[in-house]
Formats: sequence, structure tokens, C-alpha cells
Amino acid sequence: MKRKVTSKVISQKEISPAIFDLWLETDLAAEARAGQFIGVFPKDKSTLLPRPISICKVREDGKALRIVYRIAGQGTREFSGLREGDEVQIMGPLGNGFPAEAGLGKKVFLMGGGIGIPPMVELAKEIKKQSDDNTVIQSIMGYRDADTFLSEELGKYGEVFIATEDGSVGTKGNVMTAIREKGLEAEVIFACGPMPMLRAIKSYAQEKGIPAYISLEEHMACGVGACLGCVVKTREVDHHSHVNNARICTDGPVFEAGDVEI
Amino acid sequence: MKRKVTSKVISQKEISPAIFDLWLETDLAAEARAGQFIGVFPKDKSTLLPRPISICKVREDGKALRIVYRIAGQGTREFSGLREGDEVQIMGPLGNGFPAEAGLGKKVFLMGGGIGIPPMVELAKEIKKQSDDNTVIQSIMGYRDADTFLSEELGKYGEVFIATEDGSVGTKGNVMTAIREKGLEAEVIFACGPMPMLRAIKSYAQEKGIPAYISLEEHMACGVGACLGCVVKTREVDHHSHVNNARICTDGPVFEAGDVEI
Amino acid sequence: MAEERKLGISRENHTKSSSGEQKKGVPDLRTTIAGVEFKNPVMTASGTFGSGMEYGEFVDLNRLGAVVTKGVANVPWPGNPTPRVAEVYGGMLNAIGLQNPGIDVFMERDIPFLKQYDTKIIVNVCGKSVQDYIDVVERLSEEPAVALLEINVSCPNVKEGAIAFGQKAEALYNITSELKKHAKQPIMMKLSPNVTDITEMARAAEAAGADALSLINTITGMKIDIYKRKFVLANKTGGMSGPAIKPIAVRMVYQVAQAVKLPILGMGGIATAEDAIEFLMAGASAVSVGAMNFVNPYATVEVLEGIEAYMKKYQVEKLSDLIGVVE
Amino acid sequence: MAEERKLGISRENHTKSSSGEQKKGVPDLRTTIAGVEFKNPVMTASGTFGSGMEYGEFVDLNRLGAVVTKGVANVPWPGNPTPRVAEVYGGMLNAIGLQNPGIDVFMERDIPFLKQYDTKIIVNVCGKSVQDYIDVVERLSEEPAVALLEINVSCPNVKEGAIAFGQKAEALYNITSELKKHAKQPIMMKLSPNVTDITEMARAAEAAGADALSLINTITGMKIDIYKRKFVLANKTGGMSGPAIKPIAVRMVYQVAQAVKLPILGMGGIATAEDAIEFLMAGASAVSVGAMNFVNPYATVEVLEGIEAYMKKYQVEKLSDLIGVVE
Repeated sequence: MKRKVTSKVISQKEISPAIFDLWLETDLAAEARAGQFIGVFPKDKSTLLPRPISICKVREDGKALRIVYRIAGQGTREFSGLREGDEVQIMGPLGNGFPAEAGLGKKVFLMGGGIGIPPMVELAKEIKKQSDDNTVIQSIMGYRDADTFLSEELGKYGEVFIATEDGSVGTKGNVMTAIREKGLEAEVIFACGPMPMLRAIKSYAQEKGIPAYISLEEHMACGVGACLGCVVKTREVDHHSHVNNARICTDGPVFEAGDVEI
Repeated sequence: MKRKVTSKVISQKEISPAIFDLWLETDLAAEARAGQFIGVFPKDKSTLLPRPISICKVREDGKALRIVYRIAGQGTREFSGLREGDEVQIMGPLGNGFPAEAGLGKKVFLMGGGIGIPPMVELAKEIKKQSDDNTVIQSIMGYRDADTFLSEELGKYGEVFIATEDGSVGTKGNVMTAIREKGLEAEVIFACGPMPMLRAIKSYAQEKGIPAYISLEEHMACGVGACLGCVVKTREVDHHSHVNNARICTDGPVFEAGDVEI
Repeated sequence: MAEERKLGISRENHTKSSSGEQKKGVPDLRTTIAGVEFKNPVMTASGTFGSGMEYGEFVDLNRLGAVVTKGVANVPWPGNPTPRVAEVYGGMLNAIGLQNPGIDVFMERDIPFLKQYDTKIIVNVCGKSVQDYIDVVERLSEEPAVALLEINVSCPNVKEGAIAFGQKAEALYNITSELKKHAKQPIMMKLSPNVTDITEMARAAEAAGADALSLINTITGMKIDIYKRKFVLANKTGGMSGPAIKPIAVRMVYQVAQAVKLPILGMGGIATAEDAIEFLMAGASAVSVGAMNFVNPYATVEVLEGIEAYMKKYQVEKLSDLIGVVE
Repeated sequence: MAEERKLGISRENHTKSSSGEQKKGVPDLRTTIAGVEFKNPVMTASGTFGSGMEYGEFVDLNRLGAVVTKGVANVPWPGNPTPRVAEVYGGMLNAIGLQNPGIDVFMERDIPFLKQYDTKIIVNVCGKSVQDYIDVVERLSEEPAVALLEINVSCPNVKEGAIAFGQKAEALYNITSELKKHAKQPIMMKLSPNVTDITEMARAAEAAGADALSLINTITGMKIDIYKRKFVLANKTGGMSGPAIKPIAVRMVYQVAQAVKLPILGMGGIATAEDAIEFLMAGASAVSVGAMNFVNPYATVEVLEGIEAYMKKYQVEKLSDLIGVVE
């Protein structure tokens, strides 16, 4: 069940320029799954709304969460100053999360771009945990440059292919360039990243006739489905809104690519 | 010269319920005198204006200031959480201060009420420092109850008479009751406290034909004389405003009682 | 209706009328708007609380004086393109564009959901033409569980002119008197703050027979991304809400309370019980928590508990003793 | 004047006209309002900076594009009783009531003080009757050092009706055309945000011959002390300023920039260079820092340096390349 709680900072470090790795002690972890997110509340009262940040990892004991975020404004700048022992208000777990089970026994692409990469860590972990011999995880991650944060960690769950915009590491280009260059194949795709990347993945999946579960981003206010701020156009009339709009914060953030107009 | 600077907290303790004693390291101290105040800025961006707080003491080396304040709202509540080593933005020194020299060689009343008591400490110190044998300092301090903060310290500079609203210590009543009960006399008065007390002191001084320098309070915004928010009606047309209004933050906060309509 | 209207006329009398029943020592939080009695004055601002389903996970809806629903129209509305929301200093902008499932789904799903709870239902009604409003008002007449209708004539984010009803006194007068002919429940006109003189609007609504007023709706604002050189909202402008607008809202509630006799549902940046009490003292008979639900999903109940604590501490026997007492 | 007016007409052209002289790599910060060229677009909001004397202790007045003075009337005004100011969430309320020493003292003291600095002087003119304004405007005509007159027809805190000029298009038209007959300097009408349609006011001022517009003045607000059950301000209401009102101000500047051709001095809650650039992109030719001077006495210069840094970082050659570019 969603709750707003006070969590305690276990640790925080800057793992790449302006990208922070924050572990929070909270029992919300017990209910959290890959692809879900939490709302993190700034302390300063001039910035009121929760910052939606996807869950990067859930500690085995269900008592701690990890988020990896980039400084994008006043709120995240404030978070970057959090130190061990500090308290921070969070709300969650929010959203539907990735259907990890859809990856079992299959050749799976985990595709992440930039700050869309963190949720792939927990997803890789969940798929790996339940996987059988037929399950093959291949992570294709797109970065700006040589700061390939989390790529090593993803290596623990399967082969990792890196694409960088400046070509400093791996394939020069984006994740699509990488799968073509390496001639990679999959039966199901899980992806999170910038919209152009998700659009490319959607058309690629359609062309290959495979499912693609993509995690969407949008300006959010309430984060719990009440304000209708963060909607995405849907192919079919949505069960809740009764118009062609689904709420990214609650019906998503993960959608099967074919179900949404992006 | 007035400046806004970052000061470092040397120490803070709660010396009486909701009353805090804060020492700040700042070179503004070198220019500060009794009766002047500083503007203290909250960190939270929802509370923007500086909180005017009078100077309780200036360290001999001119490198530290002491303020004693009561929690009166969100800003002062935030200040009460400051710990050694924390930084806080302050502006000052502000205002004209007390004309300590007017007390030399005279029988002096220092009269303080509640949170108007703190500035009397530095004033007592300044008068005492320059005083000759003919200078007699008598402090008459009014409190709500037995929490007679700073009274002991004032004892170092002269005799202290206490009045408490509940009669738990000294004279039951206010500072005026105390001087009548004790039959005290003075040639000059310096006072800071609530308006009813200052009004009583003004009429007492007029009746005795002695000067009374009183420190006034008012809602302030800029604190430097620009916004004209904190004015007091004056007997004569004011030199600056050219109307019968003086700016408490710059022409005051200390006025000769006869010059202001209170 | 006539009887309800009469009761609704004085902000001071109607709570008294029933407060006798309350037991000693316990503050009487009941309040009345247009003859409808609410167990307490804490409600939700339309559009910030859906129909209660989402926040029911956080707060016990039975605690609320009323749930004011998201605006509902005669047919489903898709609303505006995204981005629809943006944060601003001390608040937010929204340009949802009144996305709603339409009155049919609302009657089948949202009303039955709310009927499960011991709280009053206030339905916010929106439309693009007077007939749209009439259609919704008439459908709602079938539903006795709906206590009050809040007529949204002040949404700044809908092109089709709904806002025009809220910014021209004559237009407000016309739609109000028209809806009074069709409404079974008392109607509460929601006023726009984007006007030169809010009292002129309030008087027009009162003259046209409105039973109550709610204010303020959001204030039109804009945010620009200086790095993209673009409007942050797809709609360019959005309605501003949050603590930043509270002083403007309190001022308007006071002005309206001075100008008309209608009971007022006050809102605009309420985050705490102190904020709510400010609105009550300015003349509101009840208050709505809006954007702050997003910041603190427990805000409604905390505001309610804070009001009760204030009344106990300062020995205020009944809520009506706080309404409009500022001097 | 005619020539100045013509130059003033397009927000895009006049800065270009002279930017050629600037040396390469250094952004050209110059801007022009009604034919008056300013070395940079950072000014002070009337009433927050006195005549510069007080803040001269904190900032080098020579750095400013202009000092916009506290409002001055034909005779000294005592202003309102205290409390005159109150803090609100993200801003403040003020009800100073335009206390000022009168035009005589102003001419003898304030103008000579400002003449010592290499900055333009914009005098804010207030009055209670059209004749009051005319008297001040005529006195100021004697002083060539005064570059521009800002006509305050929108102070919400003066009973005598000054605000009426700013809330009724016809009244604004009349006083504007009347003052144009007497003013030697170009006149900039300061618009009130407390209106239904700011563009209607802007058009009225333009039609009456105004040379420029400044906006927004403060928004009327109220604060209640719930423990004393009293208004915090002696005047009950006050003008709200500070970061909290910025989105409303940016929206109005944009709307006005779309509606008229007059150059705009934009203000309302500017605290940082990012804020200032938002106003420029919305269509302002220059910006004023107001209440934030109280929070950060160095704000004006920091905003200026921030704009220059932004222009360098994003290779913006001249300020006019930022004005009104939002899409």
C-alpha cells in the first residue's frame, strides 16, 4: 500500500558527475518492485512537490531502497546534499513496475538510456533470480560519454553492451546502433530512457513482432493518480479515464509500447 | 558599514523555555554597539525576510556577536536548530544603538521587559567600561515568571531589581511597580521592552524631567531604511522623511522618548 | 430549496441551530452551507482529490466534512496535451483541461464509491455551454446522495469559454439563474480570482439565486524554460495553486464575505490548520485543501485535527464562533 | 518625443540599432525603452530601493541600468499607519501608502544624489488626482537628468483612488493622454495586476499615447493573525510581492507583449538571473528587482552578472536576442 514515510539515509555517493547513488532505510522496500518509483520530498518549502525517482535496487531484507538520480533542479540538488543519518520524506511504492515474469525463459533485452538506466538494475536482478537456463539477459545501455555508471553492476546479471554518444566506450551512437552493430536478437524488451530512444524501440519491437515494455516519464504532481497531470495517449480508451489517456504515475510508468501513442 | 555576511555558529543553548542564546562568529561585531541589531536570514526559502534581533553582547575581540531571542515563528524556530559550526546569513550592524555616553557620570536606569532585556547586557557593559565613580547602573528587569534569564549576568554591572508578572521573583508586577516599590531614582533611562512598558517609562521620565532612551520594535522588511515599513510617528517633522515619521530600523530603533509619539 | 436557501443565508446562524446536541468540552466542528450540514469544515478542492479513490489509501474518507469531486461534464473530456503541470515557487501550475470520464461513468462508478463513506458528496460541474451544465445538473438531480453542486465557471485552462462565465458578471448571472431552474440540490458557484473586483462577481451570483460561493479557483500563471526557450506547459498558461497564493485567496474571501450573505467555501493554498482558520476568520464557513494533498496526502485530516486542537486550546465551543471574526 | 516614441515602438529594433559598437565576445547588455538607452536591463522596482541611498552601501549604483525611485507626489505624504509590512509564504505584503517627502525635497536631495552616478534615473510619480500627477510631471520636466517617468496608477494601498486609474481602462486612457500633454520625458504607465484583463489596460495606455509599460505592481493580499483574530496590516490589505507572484507576473508580461507594441519593464518576484531571463523571454525589454532587495541587498548586481554569464554561456550576442523569444 502506498504511504508517505520518513526514511533515513544509509549512504550517498556521487558515482558520476552530477549523478548520485542514494541508499534509504525504509520499510516501503518490502513492497517495491523493479520499475516502480518513489516520490522524494525536498525539505525546502519553496519546492513542494515530490520528485519521482525510479527504484534502482531493493535490499534483500526489504528494509532499504536504492535510487540513482541526476541533479536536474533545486530539489535534486538538495537531495545531493543528504548525508548518512539524515532523514528524508518519501512516498511509495508508486506505479506498476516491469512485468519481470514476461522475461522468464526468454532472450531479454534490457535497454537503458542515461538516467533511465538505474531501474534496469533491479529488473535484471528480479529476472535473474527467477530465471531458468533458457533465460538470457542482454543489457544494452546508452551513455553520453565514458561515465558508464552502473554498467559494471549490470554485468553481474548478463552480458552488457554499451553505446556512447561520443564513441568513447563501446558502440558510437545509441542503443539501437549497438544492437544492429552487434547483431543482437531478443524475444522481449524492457526499456527506460529518453523519448526518442523509446520511440525507436517501439518501432523496432513492432517490426520484429516482439513485446516491448517501456517506462515513461512526464511532469508529475500528485504521483498517485489523482491530479491527472501525467497522462500519455493510449491506443484504446483507458479503463479508468474513459478517454484515450492513461496515468503514467499509476497505470504506468511501464506500458507495453503498442498500447501508448508516443 | 552595513553588510550581509555568512557567520558561523560558535554555540547555542536554550537559557529559558523557548529563549535561545546564540553566539555567532562574524567581523560585523567590530562595528557593533549596544542597541543595534542584526537581520538574521532563515535558510528555508518560504520565509525570506531577515529577522531583526538585537545584539546582546559583542565579544571583546570584535570577532563575535551574541543574540538572545525567543521563538516567535517559523524563522526563529529554524534558528533554534542551529548547531556549532553551522553557517547563517546575517546583515548588520543595523540601527543607531543606545547613546551609552549619555549615562556617564549619572545614575542610570537600565529597564528591560521580556525579550527586550538582551540588549541591556551590552549596554551595561559599555557604560560600565567608560564609567567613573559617579556612574551608578541600576537594572530593573521585568519577566513573566521565575525564568529570569540574563539577570545574573546583568548583576556584574550593577544592582539588579526584578519584577515578575506572577510575583514568583522580586516585585510582583512590572518594572514601574519595582522602581516605585524600591523608591529608585535615576538621571537617565535606557529601556527596551513591550510598548505598554515603554509608554509608562515615557510618561515617568517626562514627569521626572529626565531623558529616556527607548528602543522600539515594529514589523520590518528591508531593515536598512529603504522600504519605509517600520516607521514611528515623530513629534517634529523628520529630517529624512520630511513628514512626522522616522524609520525605526535606521533612525532608530533607539529614540529619546519625547521625540516619538507612542 | 427555499428553506435551505434561507438557512444558507447567514454564515452565523445555521451551525448554532444544531450545535446544542454536541457534548460539553468537545468542540462542535459542524458547519452548514446552504442548509446542508457538514460534520466538519474540511473538504477537498475539486481536481486535487479525484473522487477520493486515490487518497482513500492515505486518509479515512469518513473523516472529511465532504469530498468535492473532480469536475464532471456531460460527456468525457480528454483534457489538454502534456506537460500539464509545473512546479513554481511555493506552489504549482496546472493545465489539466478538465479531463473527465463524463457524467455516465461518474454516476455509475464515482457516486457509488463515495456513497460507501460517511461524508458528504459535493460534485463539481463543468461544461462548455450552458446546455452542457444543464445536462449534468439534471442527471445529478436524480441522485439524492449528492448534497451540493459546485459549478465550475472559472477553470482558466479550457479554451471553450467556461472561464468567460466566471469573468463577466452578466454571464455569471445568466448561467447561475439558468442552473437554478434545473438544479434539485443547492448550487455553489466557484469564483475565479482572475477578475478586477471579486465582489462584483459574488453579487451577481447572489442576485441570480446562487446558494453558496466557493473561492478561489486558480490564478492564471506561466512558467518559461529559459534553456529550451519554451513554455513549460503545453497550454502555455496554467492555474496557479499552493501556499504562494494564500494571501490573495484570504483577501478575496474576506471581500466576498463583506459583500454578500452567501456562505463561502474558502480555499487557496491551505496547508495547515492555521491556514484554514485564517479562511474561517475571513468569513468562510468551510475550507478545501487542494494542491497540498499532493505534498502531504494526510493534509486534510491533519488540518481537521489542528482546527479541533485550536478550538480546544482557545475554548472555542463551536466552529461558527470562528467564522468571520477577524477585526 | 515623436522620435523617441517611434524608437520605443518595437521591442526588437532599438537595441540592435546601437549594438554594433560593442566589442566581440562581450555580450551587449544594452536595452532601450521608449528611445532611452540603458547600459543594461537591470533596474529597481519603485518603493523597494528608495532613491538608492540606502542600497548604495551594498551595491555600486553605477552598475545598474537604472534606478527607479520610490513614488513621489506633489506634496509630502505621511503614508499609512503601522504595521505596514508582513511576511507571507515566498514573499511579503506591504501597505506603506506611498509615504514620500514630496517633489520639492525630491528635486533638491534625491535627484542630485542620483546624478552622481552613471545610471539612468526613472522617477515613479504618484498622486491622488490627475492634477497631482500633472504637478509632479511638470516639475520633473525641468530636470533633463530624469530619463523616464513611471506613472504609478496602480498602488493598491492608497484609498484616494490612485488605483482606480489603474483598474478602469477609460480612466487609464484619460490620465495617460492628459499626462502626455505635460510630460517632457517619455511616460511609462505602471499597470496593476488586479484586473480581469491586463491586455485591455495595456491597449488603453497604448491608445492614449503611453511610451512604455511597467508591470506588474503588487497583487492585493491579506494576512490574518489567528491568535489575535486581527488583520496583520493596519490597512487590512496590502500589496503582495516576492517570488510567490512571479508566475502571475510572467504571464501578464507575456500577454501584454502579445497585445501591444510598447516596450515593457517587467517585474514581479525576480530573485535570480534565471527569473529575469524568464521576463525577458516573455517580452520585457528590461527588468526590475523589487522585494528581493530586502532578502539579498546584492540581488540587482547578481542578477546582472547572471544574465551576462547566461549570454556568454549560450552565445547570445545581444540582449535583444532574448526579448520575447519564448515559443
